[in-house]
Amino acid sequence: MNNKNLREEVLRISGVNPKKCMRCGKCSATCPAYDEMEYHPHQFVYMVESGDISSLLDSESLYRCLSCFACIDRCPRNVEPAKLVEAIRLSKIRKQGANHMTANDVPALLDEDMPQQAIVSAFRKYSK
Amino acid sequence: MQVITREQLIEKAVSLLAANTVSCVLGWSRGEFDYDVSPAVFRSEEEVRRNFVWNDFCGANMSKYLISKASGVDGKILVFLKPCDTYSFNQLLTEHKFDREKVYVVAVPCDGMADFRLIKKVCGEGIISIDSEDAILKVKTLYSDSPISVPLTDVLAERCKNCKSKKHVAYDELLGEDGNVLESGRFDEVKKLEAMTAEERFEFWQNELSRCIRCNACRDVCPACTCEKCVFNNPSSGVENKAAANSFEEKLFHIIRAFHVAGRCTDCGECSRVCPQNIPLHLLNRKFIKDINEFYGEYQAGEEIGLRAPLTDYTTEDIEPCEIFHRRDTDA
Amino acid sequence: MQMKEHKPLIVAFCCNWCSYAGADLAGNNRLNYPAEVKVIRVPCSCRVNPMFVLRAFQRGADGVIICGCHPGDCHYVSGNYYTRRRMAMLFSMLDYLGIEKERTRIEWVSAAEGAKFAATMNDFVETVAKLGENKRLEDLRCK
Amino acid sequence: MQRIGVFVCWCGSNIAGTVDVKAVAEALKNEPGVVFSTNYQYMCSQAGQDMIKAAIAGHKLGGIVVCSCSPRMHEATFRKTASQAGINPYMVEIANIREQCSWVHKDMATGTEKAIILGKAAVAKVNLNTPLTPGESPVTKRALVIGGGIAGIQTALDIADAGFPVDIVETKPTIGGKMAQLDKTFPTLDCAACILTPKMVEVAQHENIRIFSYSEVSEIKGFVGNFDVTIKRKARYVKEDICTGCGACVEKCPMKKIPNEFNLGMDNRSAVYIPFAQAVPKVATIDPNACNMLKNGRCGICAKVCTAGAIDYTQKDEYIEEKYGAIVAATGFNPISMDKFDEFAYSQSKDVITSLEFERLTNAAGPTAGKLLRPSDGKHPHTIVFVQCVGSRCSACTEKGKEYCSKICCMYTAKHAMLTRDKYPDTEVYVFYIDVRTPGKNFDEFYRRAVEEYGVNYIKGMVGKVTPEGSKLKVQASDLIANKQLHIDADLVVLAAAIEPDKSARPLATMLTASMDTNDFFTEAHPKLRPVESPTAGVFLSGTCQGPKDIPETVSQAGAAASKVIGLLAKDKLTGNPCIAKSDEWMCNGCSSCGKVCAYGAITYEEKEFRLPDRTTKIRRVASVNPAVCQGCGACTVTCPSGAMDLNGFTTTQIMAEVDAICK
Repeated sequence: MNNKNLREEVLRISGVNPKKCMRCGKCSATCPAYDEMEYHPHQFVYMVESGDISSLLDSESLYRCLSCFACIDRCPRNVEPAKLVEAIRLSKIRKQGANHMTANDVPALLDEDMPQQAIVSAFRKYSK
Repeated sequence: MQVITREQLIEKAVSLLAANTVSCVLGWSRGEFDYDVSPAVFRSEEEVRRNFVWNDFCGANMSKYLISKASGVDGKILVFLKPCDTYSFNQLLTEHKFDREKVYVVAVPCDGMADFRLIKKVCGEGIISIDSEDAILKVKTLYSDSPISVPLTDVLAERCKNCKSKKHVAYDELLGEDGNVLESGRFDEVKKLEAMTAEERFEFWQNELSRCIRCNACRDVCPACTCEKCVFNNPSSGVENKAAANSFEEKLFHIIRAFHVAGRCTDCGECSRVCPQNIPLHLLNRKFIKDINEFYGEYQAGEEIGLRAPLTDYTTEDIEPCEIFHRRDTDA
Repeated sequence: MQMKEHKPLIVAFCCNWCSYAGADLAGNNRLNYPAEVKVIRVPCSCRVNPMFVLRAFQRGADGVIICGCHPGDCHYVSGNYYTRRRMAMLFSMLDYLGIEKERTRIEWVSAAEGAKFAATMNDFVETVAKLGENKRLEDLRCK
Repeated sequence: MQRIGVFVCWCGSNIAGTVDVKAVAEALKNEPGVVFSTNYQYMCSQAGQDMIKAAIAGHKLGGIVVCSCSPRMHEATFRKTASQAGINPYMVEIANIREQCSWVHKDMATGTEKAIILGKAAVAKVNLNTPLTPGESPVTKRALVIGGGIAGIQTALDIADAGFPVDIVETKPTIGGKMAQLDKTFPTLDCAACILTPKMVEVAQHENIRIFSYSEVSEIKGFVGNFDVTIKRKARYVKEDICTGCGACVEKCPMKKIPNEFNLGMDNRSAVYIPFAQAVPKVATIDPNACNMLKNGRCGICAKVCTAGAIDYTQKDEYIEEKYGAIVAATGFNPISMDKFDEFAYSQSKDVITSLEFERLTNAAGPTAGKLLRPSDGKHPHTIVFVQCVGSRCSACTEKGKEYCSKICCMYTAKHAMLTRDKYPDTEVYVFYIDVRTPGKNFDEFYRRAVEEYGVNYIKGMVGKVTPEGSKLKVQASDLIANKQLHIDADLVVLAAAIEPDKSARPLATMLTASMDTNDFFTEAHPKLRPVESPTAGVFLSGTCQGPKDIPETVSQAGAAASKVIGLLAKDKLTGNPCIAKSDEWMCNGCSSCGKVCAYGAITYEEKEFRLPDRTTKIRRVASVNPAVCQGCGACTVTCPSGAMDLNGFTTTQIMAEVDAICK
């Protein structure tokens, strides 16, 4: 799948229009996991817009997002960066084909520091 | 069989007359046969008891009669309205057609009205009486010894099969229980036509509209047609035409009529009910209603008093006329 | 089939402030378009009654086009917004009745768009010419 | 049937080159009504016009068709010619055979054929023309300005200086508006009071201006040149003409704990108050919600201390009616509510303030006498964070923010940052911005000075979260250029709140039948060419009620609105365009659809009594068109199902006649 198709896929899954972004950076300003990330929320939006999905797919940043949705709540333009993150996670899973985790694999990977929300979201994702 | 009985309505009318709440009653009056019910004004208890009817043939929408009847009365006029009639009632008030203060509305629940033409199809000619009990019609004809039983659901009028709402949107007093707005399949026929090719549609309408005899019944019964003088009757309008002289003018009349009521039509279906030629005129109005819903958002004329009709409104982002076909072509 | 050289008759309703001026500009710039196009001047596209459109078809027009200011630029603030709704309704209805949808068109032409006016007319005449004579909506008495 | 003359112009070879003008004149001779037809080289020349005049006289013509260039060129010329020859100017029709025929077609046969058809259409139309006379209406030579801020003040002064009486209606006890609350003004840094208060005094002393302060417009009827306005003068319980503004009552009033609106609630005032020292009119007002005397009948101290005897507890709201020829809306703006912006902790911390509150904090007449002190503890703040675009450019949630750019925030924030660094060089100042927008004379230079000379830290990015922690405000923000998330311990956070039109604008627009956009800004008659007029004739727009503006822009728009008002009031009579809608009352059924599509509010409805042929009478609701207001677009004519509404000069039958002639 080339970049353009990847981009389309991410846009379709997320339902987000990154063109609405006016580059204010409030998403990154509000992000509690900012320092953990290689690519920050505003960069996510910009990279999806410019089609640089493969860097995002390969980045650990993808799993640093806590899905707290602060960025969605605060964005003045309704761009919804967290939905892009989620969409790229899904694309990554789709690329992995049948190799992805099952719900049974999740408990083994849990550690104490993991936020509740991430655990719930992991179960939700892998139990489908 | 309707849930509310004729007797209940008569008692209601009589008591309101007796209490001087109203000075006359607008309702359905007995005709020669059970099925030819017509609208009438009753002025006394005696008249009401003798001629008032409420059966499966009270399809007539009483709202429009208020325009002429509400202004002349001393005190108030009582009117019985079925759910679909109340939408027309509100729409007429939106257009300032009569004084709300002059009218006392009693809302009557309705299980749908029978289409006499369908009964005739089932039972043949020579119908002398029709009684109904528990949603079964007992039809006596000249040619059969025993009454023929027909379930009401088999002979419901098209508009009642596709009833859009059992909810009354206006009343002073409600008899029985109020229903809800329904999900109806009323646009199915329109969709079927839209799916045809242009040639097929042209054939269809040519066939239907060429039967028009320009009796103007559709116009005269329509609660949205309330002009002092119709453009088609007005010599100075430039389009006066009292009888269609050719196939174009049949269309002209019906397109313009549908356009004039677009956004104001409540889809009461009276036009098709009264058409002596059985032309499905409601399909024109429903096309406009469907288009309005699709292009400008769901809109039900008469839902509330004072709504701004879609054709007297706009948004800066409205769909372009060229887009509508594009959208349809890509949807198909 | 009598496809050879049917000259379609086109009625164009143009609003005084934008499209009629656009048509004038096409003239000033000597931009050719077919003589089959006849312009009727109206103050605003919202003056165009659906009855006028039907009347044109009735009397033998093969295509009707309505031109107005671009949405948002109406000289009368909101006239063309109403036109847009009315004509969307009318065109959709004509299509529903089986009249070829290509015979009706609405186009926003500003006073500066002489070239667009000419191009639109060229294109419209060509489209309508392909459809041939308007048989479905024509008053035979008047021919 | 009219007696019609046809005049075909050659326009040198412009027309005659592609159109056989003689053939056109000849062909049109046979059209119904045509009694005379000719052609000439230049119809618009004096000789051509004389020829038309001679023909009108000689052939007793009732109407003429000129086949020539576009009516946009010479319709006015030929109408004048017709008028000089004694026929109604509206009995002239032009067939455009140059721009829309000879110039766009190459072939003589085609051109001639089309020219004949265009001529026929014009003849068909003239046959149905009727003489039209423009309506006239008188003009009341007095203007009403609604709103007494800088916009209203400037408009009123300009109109009054031109010699016309003006009334200003202001809801607050004093005129002055938002500008009176400001400290300094960008980019020159003049003190706002120093330039505004002389204007306020000028207003008060102007013989042509009356100020109705503490008043509201409660009803507007009528139309351009003839508005009837009812003004509600709220009871201020002080006789305005007697009060000297000495302030004795204010000083002695025991109710001292009322939040002071003028200082945005950052300090208190008394129940009887004068908003600020330079208030105009400088009279006291009693706040009925706070005054013990008015609430419980106990106290009465102010009446005792008032030596002038101006206090009157029995005063009632008073309604006055006045006639006006023109109305100017100058209702101004307010900063939006910050209540919904939880992330900035505005409602949690006193030290998170809006920019307007900052203005009061730095104003010498403000609650801190101009010293920049934190509202919470009165200490000097050392780190100040300014956040721009709070609620501006926000399309996500209409309840929270506004989609538009508020326009003034970039500049006043630069001003605040600069002044802070100027007065208190020990403070660290951060400005978080999305874009810095500085189009305007000396604006960008001003902003650059703030950065380069005053060392303000401009950071491209946004503040995401403010958390009060102890005496500090933890500010979490992004620096997009460094690609870092910043954490700043601030002492004061200043929010550049978006501005929105004053709440009084919407009901006013309804009264004026003036249109508004979705943001409740007044709509202009034309966004480019008529920016200070409302589509409703006789209603003009001044200042921020039309859109976000800074002071110089407001003042220039105020002047422009005034010049439009002066232009209107200078006329004794208004002559209308006769090509307007007319309603046939006998056919109108009062459905009121036409009124809904009229952008000008020209259509009104009345109950009218009709005598019927059977000698009975009937009362019906019918539409009537105000000729002074109607602009003649024709939107109503198509909305009217019965065809009762028609448009003079472009009647339904005329247009259909043209269609018929073309399609024949």
